[in-house]
Amino acid sequence: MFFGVGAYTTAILMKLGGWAFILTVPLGGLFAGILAFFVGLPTLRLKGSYFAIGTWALALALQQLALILDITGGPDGMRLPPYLNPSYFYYWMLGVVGGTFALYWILLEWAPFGLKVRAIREDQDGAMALGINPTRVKVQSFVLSAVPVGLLGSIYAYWITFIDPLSAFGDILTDQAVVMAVVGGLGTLIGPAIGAVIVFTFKTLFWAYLSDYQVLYLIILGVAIALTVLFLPNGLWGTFINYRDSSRGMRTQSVSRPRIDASEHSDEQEKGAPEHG
Amino acid sequence: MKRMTWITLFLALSLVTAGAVGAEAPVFKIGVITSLSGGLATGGNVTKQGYEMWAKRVNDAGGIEINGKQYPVKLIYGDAQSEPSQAASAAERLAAQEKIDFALGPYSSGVTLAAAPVLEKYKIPMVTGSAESPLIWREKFKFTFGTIPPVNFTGSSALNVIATLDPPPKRAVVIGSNDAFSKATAETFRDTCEKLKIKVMKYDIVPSGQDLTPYMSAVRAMRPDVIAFGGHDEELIRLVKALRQIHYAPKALLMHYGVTEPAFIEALGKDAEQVYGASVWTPTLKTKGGLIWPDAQSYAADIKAAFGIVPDYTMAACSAAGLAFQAAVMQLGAAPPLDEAQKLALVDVLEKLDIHTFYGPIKFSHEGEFYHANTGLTPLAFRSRVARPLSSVRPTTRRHRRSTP
Amino acid sequence: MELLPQVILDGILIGGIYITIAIGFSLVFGVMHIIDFAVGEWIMLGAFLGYYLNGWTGLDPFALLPVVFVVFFGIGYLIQPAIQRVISGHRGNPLLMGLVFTFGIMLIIRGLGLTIFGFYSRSIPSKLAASSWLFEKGDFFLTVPFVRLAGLAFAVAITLVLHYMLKKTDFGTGVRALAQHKESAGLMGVDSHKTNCIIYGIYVGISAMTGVLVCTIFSMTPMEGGRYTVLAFFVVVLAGMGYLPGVPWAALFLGLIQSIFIVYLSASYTLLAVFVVLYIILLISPKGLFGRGW
Amino acid sequence: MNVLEVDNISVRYGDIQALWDVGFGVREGQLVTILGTNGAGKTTTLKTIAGVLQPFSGNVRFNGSLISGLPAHEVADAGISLVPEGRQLFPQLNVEDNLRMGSYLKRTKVRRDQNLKSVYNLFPVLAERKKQEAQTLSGGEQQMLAIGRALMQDPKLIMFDEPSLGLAPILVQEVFNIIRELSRQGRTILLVEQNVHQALKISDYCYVLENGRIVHEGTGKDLEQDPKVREAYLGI
Repeated sequence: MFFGVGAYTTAILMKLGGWAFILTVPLGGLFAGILAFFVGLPTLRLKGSYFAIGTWALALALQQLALILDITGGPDGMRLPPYLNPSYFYYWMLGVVGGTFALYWILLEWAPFGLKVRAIREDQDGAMALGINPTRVKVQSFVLSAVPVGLLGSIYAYWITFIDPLSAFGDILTDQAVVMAVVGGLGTLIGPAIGAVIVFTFKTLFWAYLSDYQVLYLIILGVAIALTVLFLPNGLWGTFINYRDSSRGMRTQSVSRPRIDASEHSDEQEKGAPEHG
Repeated sequence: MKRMTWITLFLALSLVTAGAVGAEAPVFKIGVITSLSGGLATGGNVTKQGYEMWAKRVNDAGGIEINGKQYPVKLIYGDAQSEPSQAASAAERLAAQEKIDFALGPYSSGVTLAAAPVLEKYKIPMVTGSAESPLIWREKFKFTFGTIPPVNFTGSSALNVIATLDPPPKRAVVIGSNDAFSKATAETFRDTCEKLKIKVMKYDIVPSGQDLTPYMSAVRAMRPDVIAFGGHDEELIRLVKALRQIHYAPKALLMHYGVTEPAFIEALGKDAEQVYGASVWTPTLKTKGGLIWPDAQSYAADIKAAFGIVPDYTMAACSAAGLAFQAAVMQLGAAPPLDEAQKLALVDVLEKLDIHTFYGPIKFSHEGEFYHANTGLTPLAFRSRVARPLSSVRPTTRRHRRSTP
Repeated sequence: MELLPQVILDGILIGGIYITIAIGFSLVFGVMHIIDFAVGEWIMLGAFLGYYLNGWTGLDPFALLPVVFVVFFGIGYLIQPAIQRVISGHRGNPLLMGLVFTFGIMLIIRGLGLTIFGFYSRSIPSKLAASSWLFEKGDFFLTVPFVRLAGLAFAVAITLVLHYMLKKTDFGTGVRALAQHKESAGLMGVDSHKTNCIIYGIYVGISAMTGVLVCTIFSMTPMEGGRYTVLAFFVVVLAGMGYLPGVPWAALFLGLIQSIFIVYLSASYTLLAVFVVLYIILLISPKGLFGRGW
Repeated sequence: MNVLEVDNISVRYGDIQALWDVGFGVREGQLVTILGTNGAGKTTTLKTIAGVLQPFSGNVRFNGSLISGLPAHEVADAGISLVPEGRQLFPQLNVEDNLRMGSYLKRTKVRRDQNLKSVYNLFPVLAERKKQEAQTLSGGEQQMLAIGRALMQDPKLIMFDEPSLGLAPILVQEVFNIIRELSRQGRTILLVEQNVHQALKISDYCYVLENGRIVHEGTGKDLEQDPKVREAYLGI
């Protein structure tokens, strides 16, 4: 959802406003943040699956809006003047990703904000008793997770040079996020990364050598997901950690997997950036 | 956060994998970028079968003959997954890693619009056997060609036939599904109706996948003579069924795409009978071809033997796209792998190409709104199931064609 | 002409289809707390079984419903233990685990469907599909398509059968008990394993019958399951997750919104309206229209 | 002859062991009580007998046949019923459906109407609230419903898990009266309680559980006079 907002911000400003790309990127992030704020206030009252479905409905509504409006080009989408220099975008993305990592790291590990987030995740009532306003912190995290996604959306729009409602507000990457999360283990930082490597490698190899059996891809992916969930409920990384810990003689304990909180949901709801190019 | 990890990894991995290309016996490496999965997989696989058929026949004959030597073709697929971003990624991979000589194009305009600039960048010519949306040709990509004329070139032909019915239809309702191709079709229908002095009582673009029965109930109350619908095959089937269920038959039901498709006729059985549509090719068409297939009938027989289905015009256009490449590269006389100068020269040859195939003439337009689309063809109007041309070119279409050299 | 009666009727008929799409899904969530991502794929598989059975036997699709139900009841019954394994035991977040697992199942079924059935759209012919009642009196007119009416009748029948089963039979009381307190139900002698298998079988069976229905009224491709999954989701969320009595009303409500919007307001905005309405209802009453979900 | 024979069972929750070689027996027609503080393992013991939990070592026999390892619904079929701690009714089923759930098993279904009548006789208040959802009942009424539900199962052994927990003193007395009455009718009862005074008064034999192990046993009277028990549990 925020990805699409960023993408359309850049596309509309560049195409109709004649703005320079560099100027549109921060605005993409800004609008994503503003939207997250106004959306977050009401939706964060919803719990669990309702929150997921609420944001999902909203993303679909935005997609419909982009299909109908004239300013977005409707179903025809928008084409930007091509600037085909992958390394340019490479650095942009690296910058945003790196900056985000750094920011999150500082906020979550060093600033009091991280403590608040963890307090709410562990025990919302307890956190409230300590004077933490959970809604406020949730909205803050929601906005915080939306801004980088909006920035990436902006970059994506200019990189691919073509966006339409399907690609900007579609949900194909939701699936992949789930896959990564599960193969790699939820609630850990490294788990999803490992999942990403495996899925990416598998995809690349599959399309390179087995492209005649495209349908097989769905089946293999499905079987892989099903088997992982059945036999490695903690994901590959989580299982590894458990194994390591228990072999060190520590008490086996499942990797702490927090309930899906607001920021994680938002992350899974929107369209992510392209995964290979 | 996950997305960030994903991207960082992609960046790292793409650097690692970029180096791995091996040397093989000289073949024409042809990238096929099309949607093998996702929402457009049905159409995507039609294109795939069309390209495959061509490649198979070429390789059965030993390959494409260049200066007395034969070079086989190798198709390398890139799945666009019905997503523009995936199409761009696939194009990037095929161009940068697989070092393809040539590309055969996607199904659907969104995907084409995303893949084309990438191929421009790598200077790889592409002929697509699908993508009927006018949007593509308005962008004037130098390296992109198409064997099917855009829908604004072909779409009016069936309406022209309907206009000659007795008594002539006076009122029409035009509906389009909300995707690029269907919307363009509906726009063409609307404009042509106005030109033909058929009153458009209602014009709507509806979200795809809607149940149109309530809408049709309302339309029924207006009693139009013609219902014209721009949409993809499933939507057409649903619309026909909806009309059947509410027991309403307008004088003419007009659709652009799918009417000649075997799946459409099979799925609907008798219901499909009074549907009009336009097409550029059917297996019964009288054509004469030089390369591989002498006529439409032998092509249809080949497809039937290979896949057990009757080919539609998209499939034929895709095989014809292969033929266009084959003819051009033979004219050029360049053996694989093609270098950049040869690829540029190939574009020049394609621009001047004027050949006759089982599919009909292939001649790409040089300028105007049909830039690099095949305007050598004459659109035909069809009534479905009968699956034979009601009439060939109508006068207006001819004028239309002449106005765009 | 006066359109309103027709619009309302069409809305109700659409709603009828939505009932069958969502009711099994809601049942399974209510009893086992599984959000089954594969619901659309069961519908798709049912449609294709119906299509082929119709081709072989020439029987009307409505006559084939019991056969389809029995076949898919069996499939659901056999698959359930795997799902149970995923959502129980020492796993954090069983809801998400179940969701992801069924997502995998969905991919497998879709892949197999594409391999076996191909990419083309199929539709089951039925004599009912070509006839309708037509009332016309001055400005007033009403068309009642038989096949859709049959669909609505089927939806009502399914709803009543489920209602009877849950409220009037010992097995149904056991199912409700199991949904409300698993451990106590076991103490009362409810075999939760077997009961879950039966309920899941019933759900898969209903979904497959729904597939036959939509393939008769509309058409079906192996790619299309996802559309029905979305619909099932929306109806069930409107009704309140797992609150079965809410499903028929939520389905009719959704059908009416769609029908009214497409005719009176703007056809382009129909889907937008559906999403926005869903969103607003969630905000006003986070537990569905009746506030009874969880 | 012991109807219920618990033979050195040990039970774990994940890595935490809750019971260590707990063994005891209950004779036909006896009222046996297990006493213990919070977390001593009383509920775990009952749940293990009922088949909700499985011991990792040791056996449970009922009427001579092995029942440990059976799932809860089969243990229920064998004739053991548990009135669980905190009632654990089906909150959205009405009173009558809750009672009908007691005769879910084929074995008891035949006597459903008869049993319903006798439960309503025993607890007239339940008859008045037949159609009310269980969650709308008061604490005392809920406890009666839980007991009624167990009686509907035609049990050969009834187990009560802290039936007095969370009830007003006057209701506590009433619950114990009911249990005593059931015992007088000749039913075999296994009671788990923290309310030591009341429990000792009505039981034929008692076990004291501490940290998952049985540390004392004896008749109610014996234990009442045991100085250690008096100090630890009676606060004297």
